[in-house]
Amino acid sequence: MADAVLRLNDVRRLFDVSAPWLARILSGTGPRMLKAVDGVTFEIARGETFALVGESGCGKSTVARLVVGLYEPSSGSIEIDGTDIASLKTRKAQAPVRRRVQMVFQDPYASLNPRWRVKDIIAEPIRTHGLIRGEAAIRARVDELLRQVSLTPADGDKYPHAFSGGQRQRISIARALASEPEFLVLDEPTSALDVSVQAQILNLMKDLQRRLGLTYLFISHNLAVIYHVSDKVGVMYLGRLVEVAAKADLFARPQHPYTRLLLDTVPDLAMTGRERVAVRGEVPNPIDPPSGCAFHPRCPFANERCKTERPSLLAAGGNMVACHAVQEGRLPPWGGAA
Amino acid sequence: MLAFILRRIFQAAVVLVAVASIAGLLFPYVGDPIGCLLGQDARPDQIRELRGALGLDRPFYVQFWHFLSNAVQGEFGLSLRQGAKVSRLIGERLPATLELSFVAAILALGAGIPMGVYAALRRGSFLSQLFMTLSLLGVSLPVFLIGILLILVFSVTLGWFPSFGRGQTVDLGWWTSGLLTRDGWHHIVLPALTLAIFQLTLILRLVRSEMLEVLRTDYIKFARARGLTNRAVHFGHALKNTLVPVITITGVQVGSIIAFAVITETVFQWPGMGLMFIQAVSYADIPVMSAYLVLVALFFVIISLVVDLLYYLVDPRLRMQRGGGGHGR
Amino acid sequence: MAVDVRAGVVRRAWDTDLAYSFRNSPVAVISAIVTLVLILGSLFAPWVAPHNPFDLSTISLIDAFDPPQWIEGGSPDFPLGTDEQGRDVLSAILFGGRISLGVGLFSTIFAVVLGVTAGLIAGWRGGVIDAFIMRVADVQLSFPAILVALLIDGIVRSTLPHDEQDQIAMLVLVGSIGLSGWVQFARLVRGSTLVERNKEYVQAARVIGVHPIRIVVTHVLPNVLTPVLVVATIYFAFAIITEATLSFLGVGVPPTEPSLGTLIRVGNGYLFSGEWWITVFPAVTLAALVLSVNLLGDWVRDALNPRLQ
Amino acid sequence: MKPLLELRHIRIELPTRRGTLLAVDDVSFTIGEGEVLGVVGESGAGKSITAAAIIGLLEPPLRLAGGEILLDGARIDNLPPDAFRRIRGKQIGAIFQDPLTSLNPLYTIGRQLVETIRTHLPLGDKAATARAVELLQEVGIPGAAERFNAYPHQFSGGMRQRVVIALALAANPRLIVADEPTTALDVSTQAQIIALLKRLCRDHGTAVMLVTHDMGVIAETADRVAVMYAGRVAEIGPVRQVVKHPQHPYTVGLMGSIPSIGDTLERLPQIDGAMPRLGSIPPGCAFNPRCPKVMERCRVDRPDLLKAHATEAACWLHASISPGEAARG
Repeated sequence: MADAVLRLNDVRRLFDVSAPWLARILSGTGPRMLKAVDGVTFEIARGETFALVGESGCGKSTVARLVVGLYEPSSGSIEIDGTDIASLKTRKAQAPVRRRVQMVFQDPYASLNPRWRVKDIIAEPIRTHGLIRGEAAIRARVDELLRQVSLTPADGDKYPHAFSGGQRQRISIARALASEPEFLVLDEPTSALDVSVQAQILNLMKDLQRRLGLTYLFISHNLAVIYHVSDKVGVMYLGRLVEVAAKADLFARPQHPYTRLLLDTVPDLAMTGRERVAVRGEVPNPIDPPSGCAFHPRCPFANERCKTERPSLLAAGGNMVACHAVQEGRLPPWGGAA
Repeated sequence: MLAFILRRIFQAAVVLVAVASIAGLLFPYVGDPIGCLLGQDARPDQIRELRGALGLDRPFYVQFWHFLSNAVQGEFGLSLRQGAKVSRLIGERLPATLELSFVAAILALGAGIPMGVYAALRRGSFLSQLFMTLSLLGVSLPVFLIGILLILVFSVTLGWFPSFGRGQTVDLGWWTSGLLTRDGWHHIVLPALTLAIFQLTLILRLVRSEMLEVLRTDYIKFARARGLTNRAVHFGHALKNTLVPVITITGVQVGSIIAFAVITETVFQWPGMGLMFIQAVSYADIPVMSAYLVLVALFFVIISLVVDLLYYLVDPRLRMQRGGGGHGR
Repeated sequence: MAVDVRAGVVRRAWDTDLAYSFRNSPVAVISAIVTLVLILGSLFAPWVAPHNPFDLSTISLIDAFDPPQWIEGGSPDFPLGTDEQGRDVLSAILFGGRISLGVGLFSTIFAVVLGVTAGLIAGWRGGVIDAFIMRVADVQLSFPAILVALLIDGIVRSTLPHDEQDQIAMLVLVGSIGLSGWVQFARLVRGSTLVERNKEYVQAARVIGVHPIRIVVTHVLPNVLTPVLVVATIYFAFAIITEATLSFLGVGVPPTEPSLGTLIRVGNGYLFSGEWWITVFPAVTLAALVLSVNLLGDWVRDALNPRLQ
Repeated sequence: MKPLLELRHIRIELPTRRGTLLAVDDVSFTIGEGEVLGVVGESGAGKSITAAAIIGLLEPPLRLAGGEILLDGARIDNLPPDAFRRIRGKQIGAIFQDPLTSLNPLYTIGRQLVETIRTHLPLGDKAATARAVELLQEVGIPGAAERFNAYPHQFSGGMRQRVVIALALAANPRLIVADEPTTALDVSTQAQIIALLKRLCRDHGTAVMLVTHDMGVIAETADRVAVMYAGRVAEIGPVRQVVKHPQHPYTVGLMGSIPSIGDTLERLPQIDGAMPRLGSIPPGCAFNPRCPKVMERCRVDRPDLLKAHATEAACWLHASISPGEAARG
């Protein structure tokens, strides 16, 4: 894949969650680091939609924030269009690259400044980067963006509180598009919306992608949504990628036991009466994840090796999987969920 | 637990040192007590002599070190105005202020907390609206004005209570108490009331708003959904959760009683430390001022330590999280 | 055309939830009227007051200790009576109100500017700067504001020669009351800044590449100001009380320019001899002013509280 | 057979300064003994408010302005507060959305359980404790006896929701009103909690009103489902029929817009627009501006629930199917 818009190489991001120093000294514990993202590598080709799926605390939102520069990686590198972001030292030098990567957030209520008019919200990237000069020209561009997301130019004069959740998410998308990006990070863009509105937003995203040739990093915990939008899927568990595969392969032949577990929890709307494997346990505290493979306490196939040795992401049956059981060939074939 | 307490004690020590340093650093630069002591037309040699006697001619850092090392031993030198040892002056005045503050604090807490709880639970009832109106009046009246009004009504017009002084006291050797005589109680009523009213209204309003906040929470709603009696919901669940924030802020309020005692003591000519401080301020009596400041800081630090410990006893989340390797969530 | 636009603005302002809740709260309306009357009366004191209490040529000791006009011995010249120097109490109150309101207003502005700036910096930057600002605030908070004001006032007072003291007494008062009050604004703003900083609209601005200072000023600041407004109203009342208290203790404004607090202090000496009006009328004015400002503050807080709407 | 719970023409008002809004408008349905009724709808459809009305915990200024709620054929909505309280927890249990905030953080889960049990059942402390431990075991808390004295913050989200379920079941109620019981949980935990709820209610013969916006949860759990839109029931019927053969155009659109694994659609079928806000519900059928099959009548007349194949739908399209019903509208 020559034309990767985004490439992450062994990216790690730690957060210091230590107790105050005096308490540490008295209880004899060292500093504690939360490994929110623990060595993640993937790349996204131009025009494709890469989806990250996982439960809360798995680090998928941290990956999103690393990509758009809200966090700095603790180690590893992030390349956008072949440029290592860390090699650009100043804000000014980074600005042209950063402009091309924009983000749509989860909460349509918190992601728009309640005290700004919609036209000013959408125009902010244009003004910040000086993309267009002259108020009339900017307004014309704002109107065009509003139409692009199926709102009307008259909506530009209102404040965010006049809009429903779905409409606000359209405004968010218009703002993201205003800086003429080629890459959008979508962090659970529909999980706060009702299903009928979710369908509208998902359709809008697909239309925009086709029309503008955008590349997406799509983050969600909803496998059905991911199935609908993505080309390629990465499954995360406790800061690590456990499986990466093309959509068709992942849903038809999931390899990692955690991927299978997730697929098993998707509610059965077709009401086939399918018996499912009982899911065990909950996601552990990411501050001290289990040793070896972090999934081993919940995994029906775990053995001694899984408890001590951490599996790495290797090719298996067309997918990339981090699982000893898969590599040793001791996993039964997938019975199929949907 | 231990770490928590140690950290608080450490912080308290930092506060004390900071206050002592500010007091010690500022006062050598402040004012000229000599002028106050000798008057405008003193001769230069008189001034020089007095400076030497008071140690004011030595370099600043020597004075500061002297001040700090003495302060640690509770010694603040001689009062520039009265020529007596500051520690002795304070020893004489401390009981008066503490007794006044204590009675006022009991009044404020004893009435303020129940009134606040009532106002929250019976929102909209006549009595709770009366409480709220009165409390707004209490917050709006400056302490000295409350004192003056009480004097006007109960001393001047009705003649029920005396308007100044401490009355008859009993000397216990290290402590002179006004609380052991009828006359003493007679004298403390108005000043204690004055001091308590402002604090009482603050506590009332605080307890009410915190309680209303708690009554809106999910666990109160869930407690109702479980069919618990109003009594259990209000006094079992809501009140204890209200205590957590109330303790913290009440601690600060009770502490500020000491400060407001300055005003009350001035209005009622109560022979306490506050009156002494005001007099010291107008004469730039540095040793007395610094001693008072350090002492007030000490009271505050003690009160906030007690508050932290109470907080700790009430809230299991604090008790567990520190100490061992308990998991947050 | 211009009139139309303005009428539209007025109509829209009249139609807001805030205006509605104001119209429907008699307490708010009455306290607003009382506050406004007192402010206007003080502002235009030289024109409104029957006498100029500072013009020594018009004051005569013969008029001293006149009771209010409705009491025997009172004169319609002095509706609320006169003080020990023969000054008209009503005029003294109006002129004194100017001082009280002025000190209250400017010290509130000072405290708000200082506190909001410190709170924004602490909340936005976090880390060592935050820890430092908040520890300073903690130490100061362990002293009640009135003691801090007393202290600052006392220090400045004793470092300056007597003749300069009176000239800058007002400045010192504003400074000391403002300095003793910045902490609560700083804590409030820091708390809201920490919340707003993590909200997605701020993150969105960062992703867009907006300069951090610009984000703080255009995004965070407008969204943390609502609670500041509420506290500032209540602090304004508190500042008036503090000024009055300091003046009452004799460390406030100089007696040549008496504020309400000074008037009460002077009158307090004549309470026992029966000349109650010298102290009671300034006291009632002070109480009415502070009470109505507090009531307004209470109303603003309730009206702006989204949960109660 | 008499239904366990019956709602007749429930009307819930929200007074505002711009007039009184109708949050719930003429809602009627029944829940049979041991039946699981799913109530599904988008946010603001009125489903949670209906649930709150059933347990008598509508939050003011919301108020029940009309209609009747019957439990076992006897009206409960007009009971005095204390009598209603006795029903909550004893006859009708409740589960709320967020397990993190549903439990009082200052008390152990054991204490909260025993308190609930003793409020409703004539048991002594010992017996209540034994029952509490039993309940904890039943909801799948490992080491129930040891965890009895633990505080809520020591449990994970899923475990806390299990405790909440134990609390709801403490007095063996005949109906449980569960308001979005899994929304705040991780997907892998959601499945466990739904399975647990299903199993317990089957074992105890408890009926459930399951309020959620997640059609998948309903499809797996409910016997019947009511679809709410803008404060009214749009369609109600057996879950299989509603999911597979929806009759109301809104339900059709809703089912179509849910993405599912394995479909080959490039675009999802979407309903344009959004559910109207309370203040701007259009006349006639509330869905008419968004409805692909809108007729002239829909803009004027409001349809009641009409027989529509195997379900009932509030839609004029079905007026022809049962002319007798339509004549009333």
